[in-house]
Amino acid sequence: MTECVECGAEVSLHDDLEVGEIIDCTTCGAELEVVDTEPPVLERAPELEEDWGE
Amino acid sequence: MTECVECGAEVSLHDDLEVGEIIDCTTCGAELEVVDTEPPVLERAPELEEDWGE
Amino acid sequence: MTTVVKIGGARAVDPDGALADVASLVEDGEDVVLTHGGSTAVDETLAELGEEPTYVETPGGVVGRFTDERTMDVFKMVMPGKLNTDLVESLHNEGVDAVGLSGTDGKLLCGKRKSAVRVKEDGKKKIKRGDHSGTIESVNADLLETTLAGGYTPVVSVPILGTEQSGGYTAVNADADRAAAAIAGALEADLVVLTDVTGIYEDPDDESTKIDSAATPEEFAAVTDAAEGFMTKKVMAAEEALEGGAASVTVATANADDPISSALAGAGTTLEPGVLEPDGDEKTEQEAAE
Amino acid sequence: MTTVVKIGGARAVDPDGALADVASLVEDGEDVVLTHGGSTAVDETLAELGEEPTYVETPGGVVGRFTDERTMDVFKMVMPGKLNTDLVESLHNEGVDAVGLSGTDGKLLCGKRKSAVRVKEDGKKKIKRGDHSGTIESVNADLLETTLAGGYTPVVSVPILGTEQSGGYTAVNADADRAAAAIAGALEADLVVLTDVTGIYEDPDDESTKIDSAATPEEFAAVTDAAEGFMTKKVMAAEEALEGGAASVTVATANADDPISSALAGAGTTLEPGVLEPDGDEKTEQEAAE
Repeated sequence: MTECVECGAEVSLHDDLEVGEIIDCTTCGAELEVVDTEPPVLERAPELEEDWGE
Repeated sequence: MTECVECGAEVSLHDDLEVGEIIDCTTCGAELEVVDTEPPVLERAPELEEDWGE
Repeated sequence: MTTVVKIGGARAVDPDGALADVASLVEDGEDVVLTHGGSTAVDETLAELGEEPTYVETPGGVVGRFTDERTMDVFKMVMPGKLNTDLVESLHNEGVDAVGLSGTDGKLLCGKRKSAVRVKEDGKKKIKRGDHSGTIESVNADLLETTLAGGYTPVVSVPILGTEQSGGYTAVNADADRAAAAIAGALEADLVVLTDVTGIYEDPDDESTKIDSAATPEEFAAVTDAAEGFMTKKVMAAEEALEGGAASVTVATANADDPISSALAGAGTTLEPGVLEPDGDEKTEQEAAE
Repeated sequence: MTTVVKIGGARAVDPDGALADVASLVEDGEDVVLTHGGSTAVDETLAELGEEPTYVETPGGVVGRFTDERTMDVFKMVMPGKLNTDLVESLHNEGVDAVGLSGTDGKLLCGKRKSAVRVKEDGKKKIKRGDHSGTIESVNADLLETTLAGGYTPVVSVPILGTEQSGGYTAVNADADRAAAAIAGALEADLVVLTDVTGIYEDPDDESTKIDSAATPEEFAAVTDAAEGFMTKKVMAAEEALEGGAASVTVATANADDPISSALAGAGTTLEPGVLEPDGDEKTEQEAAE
């Protein structure tokens, strides 16, 4: 368990959490990025425009 | 055996002749390049300036 | 008038016909700028190095290359290195005084670096960091014009100069079609995109359904509907070119005698600036006129 | 006055100090042209590709690289590709608007290709064909001057554009020190050759025997006697630069705070045009004056 950085609600975390994973806050719907796993640290996931090169 | 392309004299050739090898004509001293081995074909070896890159 | 030509790229496109055509165009006093792709060659070199290219899938289902640092190194070796130098050499052998440039040179092509991308990996939504790609936001037209004025023919390769949030610069990967589009817009040039099909077909599998041209938003809708797979990207790039100020965009085959001159004379599919939706004020004028 | 700077190359030479120095020189209004080598990087990339560099020995005992077609491809990938693009990127991060060019671009560096070389192999004298190297015979000073006038800083890499006997062109390998020398001559510039020693030492193992400068043929004789191994090539290149019209040549260390400015201010070993043997008519004037 950890708290949503946007609305503070509880966010449940599954066991095989990975850095870079995006977790949705089921309360406010914000997308949170796992920036660390021991202990789990979540941050607001950045908006990313898709952009492909060659 | 083959003939020197410069002076026509006989030039003796050893068995393990290789393409690219330089043979000296013992009569006129010309440097001859082996351009083929079956049959052996000799040509005047070009003058080459040394030039090294990176 | 200047002509920007996009050759090569992922598809095996034989440049020989195109290079001889560039020579005759330049001889007739035409200003020509060449651009080239090369993602297939990047994959081949990665394989020769015993490495695998990394491709990722976005949540929206688009598959694209993830350009990590190592891939970026190979990218610099293949595109501005081997392919660009070979193209410059071949052009000299056609009597064209070519000058090879990459987007990093003189900030020819600049834009924000995208170092993170959203991907779907083993069913999970993720953010993958360390990507080296970017969108082209500016073109140094002055550098191209100075080079052309000197009697040279620029041959432009990606990468572009990516701007970091921290303010620094990093060479990053960018789409070669969109690079050609950005250049054509900046020079207000005719853009010819050479590929291995003769144009955009209404039915992608039936060459006889080739669309000759589009000059209105309605005609352009038929083009965008028809474009599939790799052609979608080219149509998107064409639109960006026209929005940027290009005089026209033609998609045509490279495998013809004078592929560029023929494209300029109507072969292939030509898109005119008229395809663009008139923005606000133009719209009201147009509606008033109807 | 223009300064031509040769950095990098076979020896691990840390460019960071040099690049910051280039930035301050350019900011003070100095015209700077950078050139770089990279044969170590070529060998490293060949190894990564699981391939061996080919070195041959000439009848005279000189050992040099044999640049076959494959090596030439790797050469294009490493020098105008990776190293040049990285250097341009680093210079932008120092606020210098760098433009990368290779000798093939706009025929910047041209010369006869040498496709055959005499070698000694397992005791036999042989002619080995398929070499891609050449001597620099012309420099397109106009292209460099136009680029400098545009406010850019050229960063020049070999290969050069080799002319074939058949009249065609092929990109070929050439010595980076001699490329720098040819450019410095053509621009009548000061040439600074940065390396990993502080200058030319009378006793190569004793830094305290560094020769500060040479301005007469006699003083130059001491320099040529002292130069050994890789320094011999640099002294030969220095002589070529001065013969071509360079204003001065300084060999100095790259591993200093402002390595270029220090070299221009007298650090390292500086060679003046006076070291050249006066040719025919000048000689008689000089003898008459004595």
